[in-house]
Amino acid sequence: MPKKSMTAAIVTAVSQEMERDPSIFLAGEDVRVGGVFGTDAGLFQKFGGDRVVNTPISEVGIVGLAVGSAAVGLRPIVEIMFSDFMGICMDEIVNQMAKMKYMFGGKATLPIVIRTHVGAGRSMAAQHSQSLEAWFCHIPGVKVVMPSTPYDTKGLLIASIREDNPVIFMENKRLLATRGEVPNEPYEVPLGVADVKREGTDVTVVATGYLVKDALEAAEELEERGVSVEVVDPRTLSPLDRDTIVQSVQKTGRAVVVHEAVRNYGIGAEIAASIQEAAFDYLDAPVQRVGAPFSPVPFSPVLEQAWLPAKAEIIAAVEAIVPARV
Amino acid sequence: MPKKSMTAAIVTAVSQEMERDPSIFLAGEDVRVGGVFGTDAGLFQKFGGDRVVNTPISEVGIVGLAVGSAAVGLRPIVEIMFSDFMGICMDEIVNQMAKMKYMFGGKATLPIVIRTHVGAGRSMAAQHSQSLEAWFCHIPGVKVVMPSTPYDTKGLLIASIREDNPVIFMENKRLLATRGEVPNEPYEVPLGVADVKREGTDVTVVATGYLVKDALEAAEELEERGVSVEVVDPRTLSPLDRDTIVQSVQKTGRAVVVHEAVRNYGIGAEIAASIQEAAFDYLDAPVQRVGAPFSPVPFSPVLEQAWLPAKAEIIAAVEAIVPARV
Amino acid sequence: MDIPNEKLIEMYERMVLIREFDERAGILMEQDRIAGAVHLYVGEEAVAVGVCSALEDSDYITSTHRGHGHLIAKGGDPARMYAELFGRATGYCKGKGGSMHIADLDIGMLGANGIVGAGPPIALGAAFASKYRNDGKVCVCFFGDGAANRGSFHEAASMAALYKVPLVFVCENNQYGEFTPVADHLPIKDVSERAGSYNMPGVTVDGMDVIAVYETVSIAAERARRGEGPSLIECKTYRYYDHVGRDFGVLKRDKDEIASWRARDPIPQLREKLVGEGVLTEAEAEAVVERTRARIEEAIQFAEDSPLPDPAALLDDVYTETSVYTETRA
Amino acid sequence: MDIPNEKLIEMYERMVLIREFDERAGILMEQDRIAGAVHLYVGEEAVAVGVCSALEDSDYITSTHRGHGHLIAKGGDPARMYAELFGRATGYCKGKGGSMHIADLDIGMLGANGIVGAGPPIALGAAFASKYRNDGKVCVCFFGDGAANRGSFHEAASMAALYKVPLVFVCENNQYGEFTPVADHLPIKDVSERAGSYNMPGVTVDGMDVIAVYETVSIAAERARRGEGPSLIECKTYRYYDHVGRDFGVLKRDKDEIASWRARDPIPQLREKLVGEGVLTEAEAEAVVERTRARIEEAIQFAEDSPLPDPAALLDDVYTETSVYTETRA
Ligand SMILES: Cc1ncc(C[n+]2csc(CCOP(=O)(O)OP(=O)(O)O)c2C)c(N)n1
Ligand SMILES: Cc1ncc(C[n+]2csc(CCOP(=O)(O)OP(=O)(O)O)c2C)c(N)n1
Ligand SMILES: [Mg+2]
Ligand SMILES: [Mg+2]
Repeated sequence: MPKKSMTAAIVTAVSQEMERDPSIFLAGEDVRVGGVFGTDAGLFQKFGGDRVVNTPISEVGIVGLAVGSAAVGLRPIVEIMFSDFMGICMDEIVNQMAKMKYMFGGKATLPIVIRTHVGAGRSMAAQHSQSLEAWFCHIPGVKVVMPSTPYDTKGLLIASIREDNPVIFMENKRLLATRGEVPNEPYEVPLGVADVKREGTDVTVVATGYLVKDALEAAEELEERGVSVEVVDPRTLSPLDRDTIVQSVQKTGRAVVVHEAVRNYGIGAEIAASIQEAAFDYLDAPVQRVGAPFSPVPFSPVLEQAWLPAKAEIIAAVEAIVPARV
Repeated sequence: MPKKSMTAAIVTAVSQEMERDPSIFLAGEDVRVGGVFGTDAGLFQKFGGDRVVNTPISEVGIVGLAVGSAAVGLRPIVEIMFSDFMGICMDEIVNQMAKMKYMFGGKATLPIVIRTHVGAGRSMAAQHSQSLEAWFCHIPGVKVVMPSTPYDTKGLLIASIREDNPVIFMENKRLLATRGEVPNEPYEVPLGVADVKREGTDVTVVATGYLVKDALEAAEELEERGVSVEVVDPRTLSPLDRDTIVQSVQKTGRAVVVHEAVRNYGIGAEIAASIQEAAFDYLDAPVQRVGAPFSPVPFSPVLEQAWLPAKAEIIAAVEAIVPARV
Repeated sequence: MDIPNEKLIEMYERMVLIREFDERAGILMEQDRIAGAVHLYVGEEAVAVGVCSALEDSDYITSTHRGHGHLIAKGGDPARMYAELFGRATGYCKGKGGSMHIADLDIGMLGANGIVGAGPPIALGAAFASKYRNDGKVCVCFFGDGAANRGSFHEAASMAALYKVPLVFVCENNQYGEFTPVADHLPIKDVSERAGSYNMPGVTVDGMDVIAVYETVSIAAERARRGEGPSLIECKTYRYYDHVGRDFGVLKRDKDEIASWRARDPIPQLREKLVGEGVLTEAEAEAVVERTRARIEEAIQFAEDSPLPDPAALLDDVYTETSVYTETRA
Repeated sequence: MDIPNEKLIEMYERMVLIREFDERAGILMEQDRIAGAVHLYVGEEAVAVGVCSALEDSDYITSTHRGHGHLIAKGGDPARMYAELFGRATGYCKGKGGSMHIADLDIGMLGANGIVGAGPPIALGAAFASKYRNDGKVCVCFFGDGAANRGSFHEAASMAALYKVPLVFVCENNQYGEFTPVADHLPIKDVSERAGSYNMPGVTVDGMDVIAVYETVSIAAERARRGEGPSLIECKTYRYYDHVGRDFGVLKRDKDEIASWRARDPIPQLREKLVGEGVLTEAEAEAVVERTRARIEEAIQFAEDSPLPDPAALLDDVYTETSVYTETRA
């Protein structure tokens, strides 16, 4: 199978879907030049300015464009360049996009995908580095997707585009260059289905986004120390596939939940709370959580590295609950 | 001690603090007529239009007014009429107000209070009924306060106004008319300190906002059934007083976490996760969570009542983990 | 402009229908038969009717929290509206939306909205879709004087002008945003002055004169259909009642102010004109009122007789269930 | 306007300092000695310097993501600036902010900002405080042509005009927002046309002419101090380099376009004028450049020699610890 970067997986997914369905359009800031992360590369050339709509710096207008056009039958994909900017258009996302169907008694259908870039690690400081998925997961009416591999990215993005509900699709900046096998033909990875990225028997690590990578590396290292780690990637954060997660914990008896976002009131809290609710009798130790400390993302690389949760924190969390083997 | 409504407690707190310190001002939509909930009654008459600033419908401008004026030394109290409108000014709250101190290396001091009205139960439908405290709790740099009694309201609001960090102060609409003892003189209820609203031995119910009332009523009813319930009100959601909560659970061995907000990814998740982390060996049963179902708030009173978590759900959650006594 | 008699009579009837609908809605709210907040359109009927009469049935509108008039003017059914206000399963939104979220996508009414200023970005999207599909439709965005201060208006107006989408912004300047008079929230005299920021035509019309509104919107809609982009029309009008309901006594308004606007009430104005020009006789005009009142009674009865929603339906309509692996997929 | 020679020379020196600072910053970024995104101000120096020269030291400014020029023009210290860009503990923000959040509240520079359009609401607040305290201070809000499309600009401008706070909006129209030329993001020719929406004076000036900028802002600042409210000044200028750094090749711009703007480079323009008028000799002018270069070298050296922040300081500065029960309390 051909190897592709996550960036290429995104471009291909959008391109193939736009070819399939003329009611799909893409809008966002500087999409005409391929987007600042290259995730829209070549689409303007291929589909033209009517379908690849370059917008002013108007995040409220951009999401409005999506909501209004979807309400009357189009299938918009819009890009909010950095997820940090979502605060600007939260009203359009939360009070309009997420609720319109319900408020109208089911009548509206809003097949919208909002693609956005999340995460720290590129020295972009406090306003260009956040992981705010928890905000959206708390909102009924939207689905929230966060892929960790190029394969999942293409499949989840195609599924999101074909989905008739609004989806927030979060692309991690540090992952964009990651390469992996990606089939050429269009395919779907279903929303709401977690994936066991690695099997293991001693502890379940539930990880999202970039931290899946860190978790897999931690698992390798822990393997050498005699600890067998299962890594589960929810892939869709809302709706959350609790079954897969709980089944894994029922097998391993221990769990560590891991994400890049700030730990306090992060998505790890929901996952940890859900695990202890459903697998209490199987747990040999409290569910551990790994997430960023409670501060904005600092600029200086030395501080940012200290801020970022990574392999070491995952290993420490596992070792805190798994009896030493070696 | 005189009995006062929560509304009166709010007015008195603001009024007494404004008398004390001329650098405090109040701004918001229709504050001139006392605010749509009466929480600003008489302040315009007392302090005049220079200090009680009636604003246009410009939530972004309002929070900007607060951030800019605080950065140069004033102490603004601003009102966002319904917390549902916070989506409009999330950028100003999250990227400016919450982060300015950190981004500037500690130099800025922003003594801002954003007062807002939360909660359902008044047939105001999906865009005027939400409890979005989880969004703010996830953000380093702000504190989040949610009082449940008139006494706490006055003391917490005064403490918030005197606090040199930004505070989101959430007033529950259904509680505004509640009466309780409120001292006339100014006093502080410290931020970050939970309160045991009722002592008990069998189970800890951690409840916030209006649900504290429901929890206390549930406790009465459960008492009759031989179950002794301890009710803990965090009062400040961020920073969260984990110690008080955990101590209570270490005593009772069981916990139910309760809030009005949607259950999924709500603040109850953080509290539940924290409890099992710190009190795992004391727990006789999984921590239960009670919160609203995963839908927008419906208009029709019959649906809204079905949506609202209340006494019955709390009792059911307790009974699910406390062995029957009677 | 030459307006056919039939159309003039229909305009009159729609205005009366809005008036009767909302006068009753105010009373029903006071009687606690309608829960929550109801924002009455009484006094502003000429705007909604003047605007919607200038549109095709297939055109779109976005509405506001004060949306009953818009929905009726676009052809909404008073029975299903009252049913919604009563929180019944037969309501436009199955009781889930209420007054502030009433909508009928089938007739292009894209929803009342509880968020002031939420309409413009949605209208931008709907108008964009018309341009995208080249289907000749126009979208009208109703918004208040208060909403003109929201950033959402600015972003939508600027983008609409940039893309030249078929959109007509109609500002209902009813002199107040809640309890704040325009002079205390707006640094300019006329909202139409804001058109210059977007290089679009801006005009202020008498919002108590349904014909003036109709004619002005017709021109703007034609322009929009020709692909020449959006316009901004400000209608000066007046909210007869309080911000919510009829009178909760929050706002002390000048008696003379109210009287002077009421003296120019759009409904008698049109009626006199139609009777004067022989379009209607007095008796026919009165019959319209009678007919409308009967219709309102029936509508209220329908609402009252309708079932409440089943609490089991609480979680329906949050998501489209059919969307996962359905026929919409390739 | 009569500008003292001393002031003219200082303006020249500041412009040179900005130019040298950012030319080097671009190179340092390419050398990976500066991490993250650096937005260069090269070409736009006349705006920052013209504006800040018209202000008192105690006045406020809000800045943008392209903020180095603003901070230097307001009196910022290049050494602490480079230290911040290098992520050092001695930087303006102890390394926590970086280029996009550089600030010096002590000299009234209320911060660069990573959010386009975040400045106007903050500037509104600072100007409001001046009115509240009647302290005679003015606030200048720098914002880009791209930011003129953000709703935050609209809300802040409208409120500033309503309250007549002492605020001067300065739009740096550098012809692009990232990779999008103004014609493709703005439905009007001049951003100053937006002033009419707020009943404030609006004027477009040549942003390559520091004297013109200085004079225009002086008038607006005086007006603001007199309590007559805000103004909007658009400075037409040009971003010599790419959106981020010097040239990452994303944007293909017309060579002639670049050349025609460079031909009007604000620094030689001023230098010629000063030498022509005998304010400076050629040698003195050259000495300014030399002096500045030396200062830049020293500043870079300072940054390079400065310690990195201690990771133990990661959680400092999130909250003011002293605020709980301290002397600030009654
Ligand atoms: C964003 C937002 N802010 C505040 C409110 C509360 N509110 C509801 S209606 C209203 C006044 C709206 O004024 P205007 O736009 O003139 O419309 P009108 O009520 O006069 O028709 C306000 C402030 C709201 N619903 N949404
Ligand atoms: C709200 C927001 N949207 C998008 C961006 C990404 N972005 C950074 S700078 C920029 C262009 C800004 O253009 P302009 O205001 O003209 O300023 P200039 O860069 O030309 O100085 C954009 C789109 C951002 N930082 N903030
Ligand atoms: Mg109004
Ligand atoms: Mg620009």
